Amino acid sequence: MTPNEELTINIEKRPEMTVISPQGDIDLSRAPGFRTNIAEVFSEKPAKVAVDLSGVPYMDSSGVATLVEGMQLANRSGTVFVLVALQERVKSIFEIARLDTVFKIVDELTQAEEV
Amino acid sequence: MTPNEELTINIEKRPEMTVISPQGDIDLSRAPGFRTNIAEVFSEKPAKVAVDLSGVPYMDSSGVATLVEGMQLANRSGTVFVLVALQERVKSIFEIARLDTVFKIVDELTQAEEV
Amino acid sequence: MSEKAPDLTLQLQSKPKLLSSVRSMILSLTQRVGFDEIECGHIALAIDEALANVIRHGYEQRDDEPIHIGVWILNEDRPGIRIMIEDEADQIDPDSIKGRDLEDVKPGGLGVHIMKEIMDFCRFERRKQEKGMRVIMEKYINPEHVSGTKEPHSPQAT
Amino acid sequence: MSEKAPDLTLQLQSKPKLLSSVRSMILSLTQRVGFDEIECGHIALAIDEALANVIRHGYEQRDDEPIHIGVWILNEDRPGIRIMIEDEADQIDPDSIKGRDLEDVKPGGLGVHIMKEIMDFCRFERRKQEKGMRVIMEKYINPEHVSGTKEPHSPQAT
Ligand SMILES: Nc1ncnc2c1ncn2[C@@H]1O[C@H](COP(=O)(O)OP(=O)(O)O)[C@@H](O)[C@H]1O
Ligand SMILES: Nc1ncnc2c1ncn2[C@@H]1O[C@H](COP(=O)(O)OP(=O)(O)O)[C@@H](O)[C@H]1O
Repeated sequence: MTPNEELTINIEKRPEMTVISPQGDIDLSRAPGFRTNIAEVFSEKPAKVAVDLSGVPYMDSSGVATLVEGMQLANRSGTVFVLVALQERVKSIFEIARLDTVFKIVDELTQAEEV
Repeated sequence: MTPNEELTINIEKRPEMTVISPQGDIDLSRAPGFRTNIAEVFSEKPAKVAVDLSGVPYMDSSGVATLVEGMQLANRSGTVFVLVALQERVKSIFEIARLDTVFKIVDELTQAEEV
Repeated sequence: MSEKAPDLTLQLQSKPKLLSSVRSMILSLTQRVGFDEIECGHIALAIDEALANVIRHGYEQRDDEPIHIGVWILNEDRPGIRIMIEDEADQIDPDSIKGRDLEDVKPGGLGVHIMKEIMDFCRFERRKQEKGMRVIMEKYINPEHVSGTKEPHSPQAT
Repeated sequence: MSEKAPDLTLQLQSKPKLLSSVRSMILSLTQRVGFDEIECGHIALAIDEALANVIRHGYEQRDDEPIHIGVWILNEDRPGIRIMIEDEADQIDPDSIKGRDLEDVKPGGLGVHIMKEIMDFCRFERRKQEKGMRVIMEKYINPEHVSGTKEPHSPQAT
């Protein structure tokens, strides 16, 4: 397909946690790919998963739904699940959906280590 | 009218030159206002006029036409006319129009003092 | 009931990859209309949610169905923007389209809530044809002017 | 001669302040289609020039006339984008619409030159109706595939 059709997602397996870093808007066209990636990461039952959203300027409810699913997978497998570095616009949809207090959200990746 | 309808243009009269600093896209809807401002500046017959384009992310041929008019006014009144700090996209339209060598173009305002 | 033609209309096929272009257009338009940065982002989000719902629910993910968007810049007594989104999907009871209780944390079920929270007016209805649903949304630049009833700015389109 | 419907169509009134929204939409769409940043900006510029000419020349600055835009994402043998812009202005000889000699530095007279320089294909024609002109432009992702004749990717719309 064309270069921008799919979301670019970097997955880095560190000793202390797995860091998922999507790059680009997460909307209806890209949430399915993001979902597959999250599911793959959880299939390895990591102790901690951080989603670094610093490279995501926009997210709609399909992206949020994917992260809620991730949180549910995390609860089931006892994985710590942290969202990192939300841009203002993305933070705003979590607030509208009243999910800003449901997720563990930190400003920087280093803080995710302490959660 | 609404806040973004018109181009924001700062005009600063320094001892050595008048600096015109438009902020925002210059297209068909905003070129007329820009034209009025340029004409006003030239009506005072300054020795040097610099147009600081660092705050202009986009310009179409109506903006370019306004600057060509400015250059003609400058030639008539013996004013030095310099364009400063063109963003890549704006530089590109000057190249397509083969005007990049016709205008005096410098990267920074301090360089405009030496022209 | 008839009214002024939209300032801008857009027809697109029900392809998820086209949504980013609509968002960009709405962002730019709302900026020009005079909404602040945050409101522009919110309005684009509300439109995106409405379009995503048409694709997912109305058209059950079929990607070659038509979506019609009309945009009015509201100038008179209540400056702002009106957006109408119409589909040609099967008609359902408009009252069945509603946001869920947010207390219950689960994936999905946020779109309609987001639309109603962001916009000053949001109404779903059946189109006057045999097929198709419609949602009309309005957002005003000075929402303090809005009366409690959240009635639309002018008569709806037909 | 008929062909595939556009992926996206847009109608707008001939108001200069709507041009920034069209540029934003085209920028976003061309990014998704796979053009690089510079090409996306160039394509948006070419469309903006075409629309500005319709408003200035076709409609002589009247700001309540219709402009129709059709966009096709070209996928097959020649990936890229096709954009068709139609107006309902008086018809003129398409050959009279041409860029001027750039050697002669003067204000104006750049729009058509910019359109032809940026796009791989650019043709003005009379619409098949009584009124209205049309311009069809195409830009391909790998312009090295383009033959020297600059023929359009597929038969024109009618
Ligand atoms: N355009 C639409 N056409 C038909 N049904 C819709 C439409 N939009 C929303 N709905 C219905 O309203 C419900 C709530 O929508 P929403 O809040 O967006 O959550 P979700 O789409 O995740 O279920 C949907 O589950 C669906 O039944
Ligand atoms: N959409 C149009 N309708 C009618 N005439 C046009 C149109 N576009 C361009 N033209 C004609 O082509 C000429 C060249 O256009 P252009 O290169 O954009 O320069 P300018 O608009 O500054 O004259 C115009 O002067 C006009 O006569």
